[in-house]
Amino acid sequence: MHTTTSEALDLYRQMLRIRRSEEQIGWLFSRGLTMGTAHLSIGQEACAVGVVGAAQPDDYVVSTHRGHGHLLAKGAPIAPLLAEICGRATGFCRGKGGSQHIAVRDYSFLGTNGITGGGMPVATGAALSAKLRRSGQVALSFFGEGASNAGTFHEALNMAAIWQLPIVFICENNGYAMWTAAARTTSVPDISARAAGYGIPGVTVDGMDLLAVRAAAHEAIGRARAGGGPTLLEAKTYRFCGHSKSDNGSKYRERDEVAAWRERDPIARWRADLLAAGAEPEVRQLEAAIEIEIDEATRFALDSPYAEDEALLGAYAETARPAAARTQQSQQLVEVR
Amino acid sequence: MHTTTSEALDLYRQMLRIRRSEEQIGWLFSRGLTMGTAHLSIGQEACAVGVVGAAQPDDYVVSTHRGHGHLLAKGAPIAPLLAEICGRATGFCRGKGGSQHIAVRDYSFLGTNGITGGGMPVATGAALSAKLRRSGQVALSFFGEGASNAGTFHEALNMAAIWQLPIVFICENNGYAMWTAAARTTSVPDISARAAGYGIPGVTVDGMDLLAVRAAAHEAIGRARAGGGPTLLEAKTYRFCGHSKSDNGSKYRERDEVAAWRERDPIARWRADLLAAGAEPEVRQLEAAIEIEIDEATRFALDSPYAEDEALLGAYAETARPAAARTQQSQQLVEVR
Amino acid sequence: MSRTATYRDALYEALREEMAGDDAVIILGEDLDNGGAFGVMGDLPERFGDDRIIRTPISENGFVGVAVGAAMTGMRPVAEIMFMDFMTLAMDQITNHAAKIGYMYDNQYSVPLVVRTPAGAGRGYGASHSQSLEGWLIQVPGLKVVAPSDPADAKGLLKSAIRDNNPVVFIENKLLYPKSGELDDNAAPIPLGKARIRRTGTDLTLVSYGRMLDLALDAADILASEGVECDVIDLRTLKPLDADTLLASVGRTGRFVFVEEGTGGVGAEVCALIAERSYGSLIGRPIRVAARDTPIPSAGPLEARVIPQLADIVEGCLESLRGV
Amino acid sequence: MSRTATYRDALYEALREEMAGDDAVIILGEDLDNGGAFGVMGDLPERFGDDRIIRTPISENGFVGVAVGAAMTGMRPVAEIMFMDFMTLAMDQITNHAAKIGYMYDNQYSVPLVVRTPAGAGRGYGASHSQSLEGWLIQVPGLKVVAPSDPADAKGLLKSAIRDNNPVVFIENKLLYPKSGELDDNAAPIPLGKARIRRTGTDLTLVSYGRMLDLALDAADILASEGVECDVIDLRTLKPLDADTLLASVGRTGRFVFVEEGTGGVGAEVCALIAERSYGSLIGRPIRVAARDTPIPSAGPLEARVIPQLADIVEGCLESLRGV
Ligand SMILES: Cc1ncc(C[n+]2csc(CCOP(=O)(O)OP(=O)(O)O)c2C)c(N)n1
Ligand SMILES: Cc1ncc(C[n+]2csc(CCOP(=O)(O)OP(=O)(O)O)c2C)c(N)n1
Ligand SMILES: [Mg+2]
Ligand SMILES: [Mg+2]
Repeated sequence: MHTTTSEALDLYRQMLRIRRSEEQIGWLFSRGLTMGTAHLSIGQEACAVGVVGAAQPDDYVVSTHRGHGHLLAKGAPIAPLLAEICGRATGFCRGKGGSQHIAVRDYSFLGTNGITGGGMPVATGAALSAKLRRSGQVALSFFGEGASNAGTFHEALNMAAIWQLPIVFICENNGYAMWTAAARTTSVPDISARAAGYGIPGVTVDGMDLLAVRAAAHEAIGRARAGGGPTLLEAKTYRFCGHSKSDNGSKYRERDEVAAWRERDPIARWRADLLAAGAEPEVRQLEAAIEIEIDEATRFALDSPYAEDEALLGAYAETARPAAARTQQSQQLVEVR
Repeated sequence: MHTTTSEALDLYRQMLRIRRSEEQIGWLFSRGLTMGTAHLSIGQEACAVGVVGAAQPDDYVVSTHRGHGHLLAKGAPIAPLLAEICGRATGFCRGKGGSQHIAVRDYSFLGTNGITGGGMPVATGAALSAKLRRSGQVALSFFGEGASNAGTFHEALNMAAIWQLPIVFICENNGYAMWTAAARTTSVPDISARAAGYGIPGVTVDGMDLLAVRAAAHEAIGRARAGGGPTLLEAKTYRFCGHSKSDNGSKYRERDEVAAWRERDPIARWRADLLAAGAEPEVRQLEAAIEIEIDEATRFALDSPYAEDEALLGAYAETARPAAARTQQSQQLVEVR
Repeated sequence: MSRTATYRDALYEALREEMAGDDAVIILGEDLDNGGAFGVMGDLPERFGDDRIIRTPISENGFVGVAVGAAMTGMRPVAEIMFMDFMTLAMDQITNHAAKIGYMYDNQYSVPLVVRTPAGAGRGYGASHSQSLEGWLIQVPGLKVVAPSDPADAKGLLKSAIRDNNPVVFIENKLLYPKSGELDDNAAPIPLGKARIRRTGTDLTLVSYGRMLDLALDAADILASEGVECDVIDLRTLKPLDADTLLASVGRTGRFVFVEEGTGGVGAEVCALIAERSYGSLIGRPIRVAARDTPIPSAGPLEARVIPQLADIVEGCLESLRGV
Repeated sequence: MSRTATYRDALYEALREEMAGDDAVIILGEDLDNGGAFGVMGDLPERFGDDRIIRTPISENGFVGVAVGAAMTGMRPVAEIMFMDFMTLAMDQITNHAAKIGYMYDNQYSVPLVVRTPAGAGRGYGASHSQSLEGWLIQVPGLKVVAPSDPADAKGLLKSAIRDNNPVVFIENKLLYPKSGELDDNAAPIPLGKARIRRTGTDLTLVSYGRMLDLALDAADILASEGVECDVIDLRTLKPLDADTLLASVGRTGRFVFVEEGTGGVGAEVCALIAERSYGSLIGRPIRVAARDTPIPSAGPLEARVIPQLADIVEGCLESLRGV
């Protein structure tokens, strides 16, 4: 797929925005300003931007514990994300969710998810709903290679296949689940090989290559929207950082391995290409803009209060579905019987 | 694989013994003499006899809700089976288990199982145990094609594959899960295709052909015992009866379909071959013997009392593991620290 | 007009009417044809077609999760788990997803999901097909739990459960399906969270729900012949509890007996509620009549000694009357 | 000889000693290297090797089922579920397999399995990583449930759990791992099913377990300065309950307060037990101090208003003393 310079700049902006936001989350964590832990996707940005960039704004995204990038790729603002991770009332979920439990309805973002593999059935349900409502939406279900060993993966892919749902299952295979190498717990080197068990297309792409990811996602999403059913899309990628903030990722990965992958940093390479294309001024300009957005977002988050007790209410959704809309029809039905 | 006449007679005896026992269970049910429901494997006998016949007596069998045949193929007596299904104190589990919860330790039979798919992880654990204990045992995990859509299937096969366990997963694909045709809920026509998702061999055989099943099982069991890891063995078969005693199997299956499969009845065909081979006297003799065993088993079951209250005790296993065996070792350990 | 119908048919009618009334209502479950496992589906598959009656694979956690995702995005799914025992497989999607999504995502999404499931013993199905696990569910914040005891409640409560915007686990009882009772075609849906006083008396408050409710009523009859008058309360909704009705009754009678088919978890919560909030009005020790703390055996005679029987309930009431 | 060690180290020692003492003891779980998720594994992987420290995929129901099969066939597995919240995925293997196999197969097989899991909130992990679900487990016939509150108990109870022939769910608390306390190298394993009286008083019986036990002791100190003397009981084993110790204490004090981190299920059972069996000796209403009935929020200030704090316990005790 070809890209114009302005498009290339925007893609760079999206990836960098994720990278810098997560670096900032790391900084906030190190200062003890965040709640709980946080799982960063530093190094994996091309997956989020490549896939989401090939989708429509109202396509659903169901994310994982490592989901900040997926949300930002959807176009969500950084400030309420940082605020949420810092537990503030101005966060996307008023601080009730935290990093692993963030949904943003305005962006059809059905949530980061603390249960590994838990999102795949939910995404399948969103796809079923889209199909039944003929809304034309596609569901994008992100997960890691570790999650591909969970029963939910199997159950979700089988259902999506038999119902030919508009969904793309995106496996971000970063080679590790926490500190366990994939080969140790995963019986196939390529997760895409599992597509054969469901009679659906399985594709593996270089997750460090933005355009390759985007092209594969474009095809899978197009097929899904056209009624062609699900695709299992695997992106081989790597997290430069540790699993979570309590891990720096060095104990179980060889220096050289990390270094070799860093060589392939999608952001650095993309930036170099832009500079080579003579876009340095625009690059510097957007980089400066991102720094400003991050500074403002940080100040916004840290200046925000924590939610009041009132936020604790609402374990139950208050209103029941209005009977009005339906009475007449069911009235008729009751009569005919 | 070739068989001598005496071996052929024995195989016939085993299949017929299962068939007649289950017909008797059906009769007992129709008389209201059984507890709960019962799932018969009439038509599928070649799977049980073919697979178990290729195994060693101490190889583990983990069965399903449709497991009477697997147990009898292990060589278990009919009387305590009927007694168990009739809820009597002389049953294999004193009437506490019932048809779907029968284990028989003397035959390394780890149990019929009321949870569809529930047995696969358990069988995988038995295989892990056999490997760790270097016992040379193989675990045989039976399940239906419907169970192959359960998360447990995926999790169990993946673990068996990464640990290269001595286990054979036997899918008795009878085309239906209760009254739902496999195509409706299962994304692949051949369950064996799912082996690709775990990097293990997947084989499909004609489940109505005793020798074909036995040959495939022989190879898979041999590989497992030799350290070659798991195999997914699919036997295409059919139940001539309904799913359970509350279903006669006619509402959702075409007459012709049932008739066509009945044409391929493994027992009738095997009997015809024996007669053609001039073994009619032996055939009649063993048939008579089976009738006697069934009559006696029935009388035994119905003459047996129900268990006394005392049977209700034992929700907890009484004894803890004797410390003796271990004290010295751990004593040393405590000292060295 | 009023007519008699079975518990099974009442459930069928509630599903049919709610599906007819709202295209967002869909049903997901295993083996929904031929009436489904217990005959509740009737002709719904023919009536509403494959887009709304969705046959699932044997994937309990998976299809409940599918129902959660559909509920978040505009549908009102009714998922059926064939036996409550299999709900053990779906507890992650029920507890960590359905029940939490509204609150933890700050109510940006609601999960208008009903999970129907048959519970209870009495048919000799054995340990894996006879449990009553509602004691777990009432401990899950965000869930509602309903368990009707007769056809009218079955229909009225299921309609309300489907219209509710919260995840509701709707517990049916295998032995109640053939039970018949009065149905009023013009009856309004029955609000969740309201218990029902089935009989009034001044001596003792006898509380139950589901199948055990009829046994409680029988026990009350027997006790009446002994001159003991019971308030008999049908909880109907196990979560949230109708504390007012319970406390008011115990306030009048001073004696409390709870009957359930499970191993005692629901009774424990109600008993604790009453002990905490109406302690002063108790004049005798509260009594729980529940299943023995063992798996449920298959053999009828054994099963009958594990699951509460009428005699156990009468004995429990007499015990309560003997006082401290 | 006696020395100080952390709760984490005490657990590590129990595992190391039991593994050294019996080759049948193996450990299964996710990410057991680098100390495991909470540092309990230490050098066990290097010490005992891959045959006995088995790294599992992210397959909670699957690997618990594997542990069940191994336990039936001669091994004594210790399975680790990284956060108790994920036990929701394994409830089928725990409830329908591990807990029932002994009884329903008429004790031909036993299931000497321990499932270890960290529970509890207080770290801002949010709704899916902070739950205390033991209220479910005590309702499962055939299971034993243990929850130690300090290093000595952690070691002694884990050793007994591993030697027990029944499935035992062993509940650790995330915030207790760094807690240190006295360990006696010659201490015998601590029998399951025995509560421990941590402080004696005549005015009130304060019962808790796990992390809340320390808060209960702090509350007792505060109350003592007010002239109120509490019996403080650490349940240690949640199933089977040590009814004798509980009833004896309430028999002496007449007042009962239960503190737990979960939403109240364990307290409900204990409260019901006491109301049923020691009703006569109660002189004030029993009180449960438990979590709010909502999912657990991530933000610290919110989390602290959902999970019981010291002040809530003191208040609960004062409430109990105010009497009826
Ligand atoms: C059901 C469940 N089991 C275990 C965990 C703990 N856990 C959190 S992330 C993770 C690893 C996930 O690996 P993968 O799916 O490859 O995603 P990655 O972290 O590599 O992005 C684990 C085991 C969890 N959150 N949920
Ligand atoms: C977890 C679970 N879900 C559903 C059921 C109900 N059920 C019993 S047997 C069965 C069909 C199983 O089909 P299959 O695996 O093909 O085995 P078959 O009955 O054809 O031998 C179902 C759905 C169950 N027992 N357990
Ligand atoms: Mg990974
Ligand atoms: Mg089948």
